[in-house]
Amino acid sequence: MPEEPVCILLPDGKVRKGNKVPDIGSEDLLRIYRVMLLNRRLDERMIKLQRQGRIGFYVGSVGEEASIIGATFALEETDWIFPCYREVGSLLLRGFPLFELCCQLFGNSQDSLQGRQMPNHYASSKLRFGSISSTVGSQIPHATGVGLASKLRGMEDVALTFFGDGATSTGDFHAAVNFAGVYKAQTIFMCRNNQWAISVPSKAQTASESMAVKAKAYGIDGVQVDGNDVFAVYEVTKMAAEKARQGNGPTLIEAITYRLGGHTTSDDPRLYRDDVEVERWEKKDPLLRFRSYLLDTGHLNGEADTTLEKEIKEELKSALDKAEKIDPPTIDTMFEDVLDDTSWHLEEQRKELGRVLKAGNSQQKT
Amino acid sequence: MPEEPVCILLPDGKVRKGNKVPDIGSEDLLRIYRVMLLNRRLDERMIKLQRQGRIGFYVGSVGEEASIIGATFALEETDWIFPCYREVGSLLLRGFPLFELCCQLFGNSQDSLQGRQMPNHYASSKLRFGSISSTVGSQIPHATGVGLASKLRGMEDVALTFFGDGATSTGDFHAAVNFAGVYKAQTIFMCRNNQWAISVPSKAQTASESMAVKAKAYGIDGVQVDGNDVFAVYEVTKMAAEKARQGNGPTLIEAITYRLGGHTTSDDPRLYRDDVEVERWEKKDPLLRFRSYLLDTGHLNGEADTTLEKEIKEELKSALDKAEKIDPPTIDTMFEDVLDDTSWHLEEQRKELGRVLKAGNSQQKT
Amino acid sequence: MPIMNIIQAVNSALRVEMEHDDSIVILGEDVAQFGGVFRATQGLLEEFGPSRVFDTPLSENGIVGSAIGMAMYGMRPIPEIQFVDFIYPAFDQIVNEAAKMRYRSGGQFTCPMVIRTPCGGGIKGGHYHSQSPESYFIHTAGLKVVMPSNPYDAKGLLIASIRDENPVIFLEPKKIYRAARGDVPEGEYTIELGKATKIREGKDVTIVTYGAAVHDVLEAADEAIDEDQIESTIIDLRTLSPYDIHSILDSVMTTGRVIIVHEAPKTCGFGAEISATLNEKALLYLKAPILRVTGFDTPFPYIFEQEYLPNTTRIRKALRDVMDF
Amino acid sequence: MPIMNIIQAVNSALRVEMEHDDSIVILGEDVAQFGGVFRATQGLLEEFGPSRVFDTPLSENGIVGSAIGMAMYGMRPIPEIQFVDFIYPAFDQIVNEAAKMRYRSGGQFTCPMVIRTPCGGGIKGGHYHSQSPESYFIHTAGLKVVMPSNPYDAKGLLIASIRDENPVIFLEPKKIYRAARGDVPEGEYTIELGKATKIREGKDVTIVTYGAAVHDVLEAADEAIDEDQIESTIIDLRTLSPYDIHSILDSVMTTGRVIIVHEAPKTCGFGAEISATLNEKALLYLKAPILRVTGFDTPFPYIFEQEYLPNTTRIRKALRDVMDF
Ligand SMILES: Cc1ncc(C[n+]2csc(CCOP(=O)(O)OP(=O)(O)O)c2C)c(N)n1
Ligand SMILES: Cc1ncc(C[n+]2csc(CCOP(=O)(O)OP(=O)(O)O)c2C)c(N)n1
Ligand SMILES: [Mg+2]
Ligand SMILES: [Mg+2]
Repeated sequence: MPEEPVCILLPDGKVRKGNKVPDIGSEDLLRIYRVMLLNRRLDERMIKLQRQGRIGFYVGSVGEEASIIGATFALEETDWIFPCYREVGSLLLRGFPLFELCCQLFGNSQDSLQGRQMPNHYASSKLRFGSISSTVGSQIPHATGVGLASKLRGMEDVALTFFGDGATSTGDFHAAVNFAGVYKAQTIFMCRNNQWAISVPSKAQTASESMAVKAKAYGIDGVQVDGNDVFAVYEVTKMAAEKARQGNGPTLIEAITYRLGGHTTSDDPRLYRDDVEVERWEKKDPLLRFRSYLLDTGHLNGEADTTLEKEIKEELKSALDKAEKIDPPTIDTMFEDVLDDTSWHLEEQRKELGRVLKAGNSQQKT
Repeated sequence: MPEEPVCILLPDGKVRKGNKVPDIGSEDLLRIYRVMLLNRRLDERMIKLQRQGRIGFYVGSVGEEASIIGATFALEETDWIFPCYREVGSLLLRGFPLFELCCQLFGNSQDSLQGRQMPNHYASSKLRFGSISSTVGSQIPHATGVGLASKLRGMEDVALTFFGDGATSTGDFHAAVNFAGVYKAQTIFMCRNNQWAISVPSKAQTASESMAVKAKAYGIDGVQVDGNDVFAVYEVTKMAAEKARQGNGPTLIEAITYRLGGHTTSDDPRLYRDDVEVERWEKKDPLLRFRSYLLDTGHLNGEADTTLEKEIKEELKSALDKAEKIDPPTIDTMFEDVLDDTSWHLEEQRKELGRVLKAGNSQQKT
Repeated sequence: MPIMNIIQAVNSALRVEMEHDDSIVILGEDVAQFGGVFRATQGLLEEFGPSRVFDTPLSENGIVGSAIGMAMYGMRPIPEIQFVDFIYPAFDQIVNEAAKMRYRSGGQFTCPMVIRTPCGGGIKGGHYHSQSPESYFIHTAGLKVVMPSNPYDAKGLLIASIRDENPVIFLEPKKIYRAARGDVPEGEYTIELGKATKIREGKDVTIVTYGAAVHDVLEAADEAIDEDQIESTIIDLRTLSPYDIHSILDSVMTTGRVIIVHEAPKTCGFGAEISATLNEKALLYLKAPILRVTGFDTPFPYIFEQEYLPNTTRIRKALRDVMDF
Repeated sequence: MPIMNIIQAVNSALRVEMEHDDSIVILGEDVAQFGGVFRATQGLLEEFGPSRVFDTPLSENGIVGSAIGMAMYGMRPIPEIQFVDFIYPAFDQIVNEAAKMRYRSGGQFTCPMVIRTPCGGGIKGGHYHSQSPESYFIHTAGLKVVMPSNPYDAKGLLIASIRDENPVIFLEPKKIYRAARGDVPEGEYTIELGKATKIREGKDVTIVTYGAAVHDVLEAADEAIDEDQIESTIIDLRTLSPYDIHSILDSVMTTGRVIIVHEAPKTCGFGAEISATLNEKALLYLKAPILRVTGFDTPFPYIFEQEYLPNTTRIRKALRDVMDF
């Protein structure tokens, strides 16, 4: 494992001495930038919306866009992603429609989850983006399972799972990485070390030198990367994906980044951390860093950037306005998909509730 | 971590070049030997007894006596031990009466556990020997808790927990060692790597180079030791205990040893492993190794050894004969100790069963 | 007497007990510096220091497992599980270790500890911030299970739980964490575990309930008096295991009609046990079937939370049904 | 037709399904080379090779968690948990992940898999090789729970479970693994999940039971005919969730007397649910209280296993009690 975390773009957007940028065409560079920007603006907008009480809850990823989008870009579209709850950027890069995304946040009848889950708990089988559970770490073994199944079936599919620094303490992390090591599963373990698990700093999460070093406990490769450098994240993930695809086993990647915002809209980070630390990390903002690079290298100019901002603003507005008008799901959907077929007791319960709702409004004051 | 596992006594009982034996007085050397021999004979006898159907089940530790007894001898009598299910040697060294031990195996009214648990699931608060659960790995966090509590209260007590190679895959191992690393708990994690988890070889348990290297994942020291060398196990454990006592944190010790017998009396190892391997390890037998050393160095002579064998044989016989005659516990004990006080429902159930038993025999044919 | 909400009452209970018993330690995710995501342990780090109140890594089995060891060593740990929905990684440590420790060691080892954890719906928490899994723990021999419905009980029951010699699962209904307010003494007092409280006396129906549902039951019962001329006796169980069968029986023998109200899913929920026990002990007194008004047998839904919960409309319908039977 | 015991029937079911469905994989501790500690997977490694049958590290959450991923990928994993007593480290993966996957993803992801695991007492296994935790899983929406009582059902139910689109907890009563023998077809056949079977018809009492207890019930019922002149209808539920309420109701409406027999502890056990549901649906048909003959509310004891289990003496006493009421 290299002493220094892999880094290509310096905080000011200049290329680090002795490094070369991955060869990604201009179109793709702009696509990545667009999604990073969209991710940022989406988060800002939704956090406002939550404050206005128009959505119930929101989880942002401000400051972590590079680790999420860079890693996703390094995969094939057919590779599987098992997200934690902060990786909306992966969905956006894979083309998940903003409108559908807003429908999930409102939990309306066009939400493919039928309003069953909290905001941000997306799922998309079409995009091979796993179903989000709030339970920290629980998705990690699923990625091992897919990476193993793919191998057993002689397929080239790779599974990448995102999780935080806190998740490394879970029994699911331990089991998942250990199994992957034993079976050489086609899996990538992407730890977004954003330095905090709600109020617990990563130094208090474990006494290990790093998260990457934990790979040794499972006999697999571990690597640290500057998580705010989209190029470095891309390169490291790309290598890990190729290695996995060739049957050479899993990799644990530690992307060193920072949660610039609150844990969720329910959190107030000023209660447990110092603004100075936040400001230090704001200087390493992955979005600004990438923008400077694109501007310096002429892939982007100020004008184009402004237009982009305008476009995104409008896209967001129209998606939101459209989604907000949509009716909630029908109450019967509450009783569907528990099992593939409904059984007598659920049928009874559905009818019972139906009678009650007919009898009068079921709104309950608290 | 040294490349080579720590070793002082070679398989032939000679002292390894450049090493010196720990200074342990002759009396203690013989005490250790006596307990190792007793452990061996006890296992042999009980496995016979189980075949004869006189006890229901038995777990032996043949081949692993040095790792168990050497580690226990390195502790203070006031230190805590959290055993797996193979560490009867610790109990014997701490003076647990053979008679009580046999009572546990029979589950009779003199068993301090009131016949509630399977054979070998001993517990002794007096000897600070934890209560054995069959659930692999579940005792490991308890040792972290005691090592942490001792530290928080400013005490010098150390907790040592024994577990197998298979247990390193559990979420309880992961959590326990990680917590201990974070808090610098006064805890020693003693992994008896006996090469097998029932039929699963330790190489299939994890892809890590060793069990000791897993310490890196928790930022603590890890060390490998020849688990069939009672001196090496003693030295390594002693150092770990002193380090812990001084508040310098936990240690993960991997004692490399071998399960010469079946997993339990329910197991038939010939179904999954090769006699050649077993014979190779029989040459490293910890008991024979230590005996040769004692004979070579004059701490023991053939005659004394024969007397010892005779004594042990008789002790075993009389403890067994006495224990086997003792009545089972009264049926009411089944309803005690669920909570500190009995509640109405247990009281009702106790009475209900009482009535049934009066009404007639409750033996159920199957 | 100061007015407190349940959070404040819990905080007060922890403080008064920690003051006179230095074997008590509080551990969990975000409980120290942050004072808990619901602020229940706020100020305790400052008052008692980092060796009494500390954050843990993100591992519920580690939290409960190390707490068991601490309890065996003679301390009184009070682990917090941030939401009961996340207690399952610790399920083995709770049901196979803590619950069986006293029994399996013949009473040589015990683990007195209180696992505090917020439970129930009402905060739009979806699948994983709304669950009511009490039945899993009631079915497990060797545990006590407690759920208060108001600040006074919360403090008295928590102090009693801390002083209890058994592992206690202390479920805090987060929906009413702040909504339920009332007079709470500053100092120490206990409410005996295993004793229910009758919070209304009425001749027609016995309503057995606990936790946040108590408030909906009260509201429904009040409406039912005026609008349906149904008078209910309301029993707040407070302790779910072992529970107070006698209070229930006494009332059922006079009313002969029973409804049981809880948020947890119906099938194999605690209501089933109460109904089955009443069937065994009081069948001839029953004038109507025992009805259960509970959560449905689905995962806890986000959007339809209000419809899912046993709300006043459903409770009143059940009251009418047992009367009209 | 060959005679098989339950182990052989399970093995046969796995073999016939694996032959025609190559998406099936078997994983667990000691299932491959060793063929399982009860030999249920014996010979499958040899027949289907290491990519279809493989051993895992010692981690139940790893076993179930990776099986979930495999199922999402389109395979049909059949994880074995060596003893159900050790399933709790996987409890979160089962109740929060597998059980909720279909619902929470709006049906986009499913995890069809069968978690096979030996359960129940009778082999002198003490606390940790004897448990009957079915109630935990019956209380959890999104799972099916199955427990056969004989080799024919074991094979037919297991094949049906493997072909089912939902996660199934398949509980194998180890006490009768070898003791229960009978004719079992070589080839494939299924027994529909959710359907009980009436194995005796009698006018006086309805006995609802499942698993190993079925055999004790049969024996007790036979004795009761001659010695107590009590004729029982015996219903073997076979599927515990969702269970066959209709078969139970039909019988109860004719007999009016019910006893429920299971090994699991009484409080919040499955017997409570059945009793409560009968109370709701058939109160006026009941001529006597519904009695539960179950394990006691203690950890499973070693020495007093026979007294703990719902044995024939206890069953016969319950039969007399419901008749004499
Ligand atoms: C098993 C479990 N325990 C506790 C929680 C409550 N919780 C939600 S997020 C979180 C912190 C997660 O931190 P980390 O893994 O670093 O991810 P991040 O939020 O920083 O991206 C906690 C404790 C949970 N969701 N699941
Ligand atoms: C959690 C759990 N899973 C499975 C088992 C069944 N089992 C009992 S011992 C054992 C192997 C343990 O191997 P190891 O940890 O190496 O200890 P050893 O027996 O070799 O001393 C297994 C799988 C168990 N007891 N607990
Ligand atoms: Mg984090
Ligand atoms: Mg081993």
